[in-house]
Amino acid sequence: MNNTAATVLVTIALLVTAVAATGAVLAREPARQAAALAVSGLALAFLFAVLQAPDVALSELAVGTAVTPLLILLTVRKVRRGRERDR
Amino acid sequence: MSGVMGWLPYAVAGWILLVGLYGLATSRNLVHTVGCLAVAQSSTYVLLLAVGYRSGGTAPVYSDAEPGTPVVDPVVQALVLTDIVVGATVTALLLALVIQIRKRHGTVDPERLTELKG
Amino acid sequence: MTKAWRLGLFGVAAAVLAGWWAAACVGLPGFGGQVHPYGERAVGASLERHTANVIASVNFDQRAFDTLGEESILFASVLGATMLLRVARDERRQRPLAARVMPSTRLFGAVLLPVTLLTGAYVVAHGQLSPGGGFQGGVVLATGLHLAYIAADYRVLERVRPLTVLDVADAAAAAAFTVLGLVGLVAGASYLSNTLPLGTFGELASGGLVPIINAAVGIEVASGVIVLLARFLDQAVEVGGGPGDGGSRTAGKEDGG
Amino acid sequence: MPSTVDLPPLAVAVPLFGAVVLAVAGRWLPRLGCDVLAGLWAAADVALLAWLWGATGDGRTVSWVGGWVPRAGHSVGVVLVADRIGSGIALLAALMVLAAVGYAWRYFEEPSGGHAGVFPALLLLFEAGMVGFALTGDLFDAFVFFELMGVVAYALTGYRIEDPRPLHGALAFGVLNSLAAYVTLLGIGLLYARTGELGFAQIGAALDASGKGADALVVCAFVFVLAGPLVKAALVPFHFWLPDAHAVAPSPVCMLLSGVMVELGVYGVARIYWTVFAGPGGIPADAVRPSLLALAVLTSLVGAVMCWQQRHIKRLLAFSTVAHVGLFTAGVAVLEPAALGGTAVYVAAHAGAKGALFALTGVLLDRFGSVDEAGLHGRGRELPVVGALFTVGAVALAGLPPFGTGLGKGLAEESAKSYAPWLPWLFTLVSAVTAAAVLRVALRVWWGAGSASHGHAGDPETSGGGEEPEVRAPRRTLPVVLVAVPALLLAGCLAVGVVPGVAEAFDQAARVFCDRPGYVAAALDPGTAPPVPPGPAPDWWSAGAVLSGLLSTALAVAGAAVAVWAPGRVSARARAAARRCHLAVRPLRGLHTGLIGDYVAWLTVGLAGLLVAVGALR
Repeated sequence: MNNTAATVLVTIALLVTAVAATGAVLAREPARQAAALAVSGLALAFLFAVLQAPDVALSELAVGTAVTPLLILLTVRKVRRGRERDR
Repeated sequence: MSGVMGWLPYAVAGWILLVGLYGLATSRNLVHTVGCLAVAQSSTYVLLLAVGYRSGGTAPVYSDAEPGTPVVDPVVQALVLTDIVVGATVTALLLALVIQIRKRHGTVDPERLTELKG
Repeated sequence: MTKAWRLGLFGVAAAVLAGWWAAACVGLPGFGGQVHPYGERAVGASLERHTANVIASVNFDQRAFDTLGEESILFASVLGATMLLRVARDERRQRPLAARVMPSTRLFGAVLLPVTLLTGAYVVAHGQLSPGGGFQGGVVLATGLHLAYIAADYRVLERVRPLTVLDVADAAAAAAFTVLGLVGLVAGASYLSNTLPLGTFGELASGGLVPIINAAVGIEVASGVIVLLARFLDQAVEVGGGPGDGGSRTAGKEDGG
Repeated sequence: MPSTVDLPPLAVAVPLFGAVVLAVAGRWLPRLGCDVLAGLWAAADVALLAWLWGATGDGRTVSWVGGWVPRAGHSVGVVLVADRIGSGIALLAALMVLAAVGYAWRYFEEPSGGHAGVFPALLLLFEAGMVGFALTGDLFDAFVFFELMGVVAYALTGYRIEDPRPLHGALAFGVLNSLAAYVTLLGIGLLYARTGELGFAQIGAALDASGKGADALVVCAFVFVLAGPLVKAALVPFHFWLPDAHAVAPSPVCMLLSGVMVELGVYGVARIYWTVFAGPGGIPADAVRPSLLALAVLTSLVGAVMCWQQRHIKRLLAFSTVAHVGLFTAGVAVLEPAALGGTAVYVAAHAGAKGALFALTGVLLDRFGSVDEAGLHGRGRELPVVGALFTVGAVALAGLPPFGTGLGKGLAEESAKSYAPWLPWLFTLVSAVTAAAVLRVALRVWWGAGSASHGHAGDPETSGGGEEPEVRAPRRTLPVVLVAVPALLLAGCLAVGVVPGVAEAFDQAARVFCDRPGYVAAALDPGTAPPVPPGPAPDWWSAGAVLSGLLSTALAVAGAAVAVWAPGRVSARARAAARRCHLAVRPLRGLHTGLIGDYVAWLTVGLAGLLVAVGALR
């Protein structure tokens, strides 16, 4: 991979990461935020891969796109279940 | 690298931190608060990996590269790995607290938790 | 503090923070620089110890003490979450109903489950050679197992995941890390010293203590994450009957004074 | 037999291993077995750390984990550096954990949280985090142990899941502390980018060598790196989480949180400043001193005012911790070894007094299911011994000679005076106000003095009534340990003040702590650090210290007496004045909203303020 191509890839990855992180904050409904966080994790994993950090990319893929959103979704499910019973 | 690329990664890290802080300061749902904390944390990954990057370097794994090829800084990668684990566990613990708050307070809206003040 | 006040206060402070951050970044070496003194020392030390994946060497050998702390955080958080998500005195467990699963989904899960588990095991085992390692592989193993939930249902998942055993495995792996550190002391070197035979560069058993600690971390992460996910699933699926679930709120409790 | 250099990592590894053993064995062992095991383990770590303290002497024990000793001044490993201040605060943490294990033995009658091993296992993990943070000489390692301390503390705070308030407090605690830790990590990233190092000594040396002085990057890194310790130390405006968490955590946990964890934040600030930033490449002392001092003064005043206003006894004690941490920070902020030594004495003695007060409040909760000052009016009469100890704790908090708090306060004042002549007055005032509030509680609850009414309608406040009892057991006689542990803690507070030699040991320890070239040499070039020559011995219980201690105590007694008995007897004008004072502090109380969003906004404001202050003064 030559240097210009790397620069372009890194720039794109950085911008996508920034946008995805912003999206994850602005998604105020938790279930949608879980999805946005998964996207943001994906963007980060891509960025890390471009930055020659495959180990970190793999971790972020496992944690950022799978475990964290899953935990949030499970929490949302529990929270919602309570709310339905309240009615 | 020079020009925009010289500072863009650092600016992105700063932006992510500020966005995360904004989300935390204005959050109206505790689950969302914990999510925003995870976002704020990702700024540390970006900064550390950007600091350790070396133009033209490859991944610091010598199973397929010849010893002697320039590699990017492995130390920051190890730090970020540790950081990711820490972040995931903190998120899990805080979400467990949110679940219990929902049970005991009947809400996850921070404005409606009014028992600790003054 | 009203919302407008909070936002105004935050806005001003955030602007100051942004300004200082920008000023600080001007003083940073440009992105992609060639000077990484610690990094180069770490590469040298890793090759000296016959560990092909420098990151594994940093995590499990050079800065193993950080990782010891990190694995303790994971252990503490699993213990803490288990404690926080216990069934409270006023709650009860409900048996979840058997769910109907489409045959195609079931097939999908049945095929994917062994593949993920094998992938996870592979990633753990080759941690000191190629990207990946105990942590990444452990998470893949743990999430992979939960395909059983998607493919079949909760009750099947409960059968394939003996929580007590996993809880103990999590603790045993954490203990193994702590105790492996003592090997160095027994050998007359310092705590967490890598005093085992280093093996041949590039082979599965190379790196001395590194593959062993890596395996311990893999076991701890896999069992820890499974237990963690299980506690959350329990809450989402089984536990009910607390005040928040039952309708009456205990929040606005009367003043005692 | 391990040698002295192996002691620091062992002191971390031993409680970690103990936690694992308890987490597993607790499944099968009965309650008593778990508690005995936990007690033995905590005692073993106390022994290890006492050994380390003794063996370190007035030097430093440097331990390269994994044997990665530096070659030509560089290493790839993690270094632990124990001097007497570091091993001393680690020893204090271990002693407090031992006390908490002993206290919890009879406190939670019913094993909660799955099985009987979970709670002591978490306590041991907490201990490992605190000891690791106190001994480490590496910035990233400090971050890891900071987070370990944090994660365990959040879980312990929310231990009683049946009660809504601890959960809320634990979440605020968790979000604020972890956020601050991430800001610290950003600061570490900045320093790594500039210097390519992670060890305290290495970064410090590299900053000095870079010759760039205190440019924007160094200032930003300084403030960011300190964010974590500052939030842990609960300095205003980073303090909001503390009363929320400490007021609601189980009493044995409060003993640890207020007694030593918060003080570790101040320790972190001092350690990081002296090792990393005190050289020519760091931040000039003239920028650090006023900035930290301003934070310290603000913290102690806000803490004192808020402490006086509380009726929830544990929240009152929590705000008194805020006030005292302000004083400790003032002792550190003058950047004088003698003041630092005095502060170390003060911290050690304060841990005993504050731990005892929380433990005794736990007895109230155990007996009456309430910690509300007004609601408990006169009900303490059936517990005279507890009341007597509580009163002793209150005067110890004020610094009555010969308690160690008075000695430490006197030593710190003596030295701080040379920098700011008004500082002794701040020490006296703040310790008097907080002790007066505690004495007022003692008078009302145990002596039934004054009237039962309290407060003014419409104030934002947290009442202490309607708590979920921490213990669910049929009415039982008061277990002896619930009184013995606080009595021992108070005895410890007294011992710090009466055992000769303590003051000298801490004074010399502080000189070693502030000897930056010695620290760097010990870490990077072992064997070349010259020993620090002993300075003049400090004046043990000087006349000034005795007088100042007596003055704070007298003021505290007077304040409490006025608060309890005056309302019925004074003129309308005095009442109106009191009312005006009360209204004046109402907005301050209103800021403590319990909203995490507000707290995060204040954190941002605090960071921005520090950046501006340090940046302008450098």
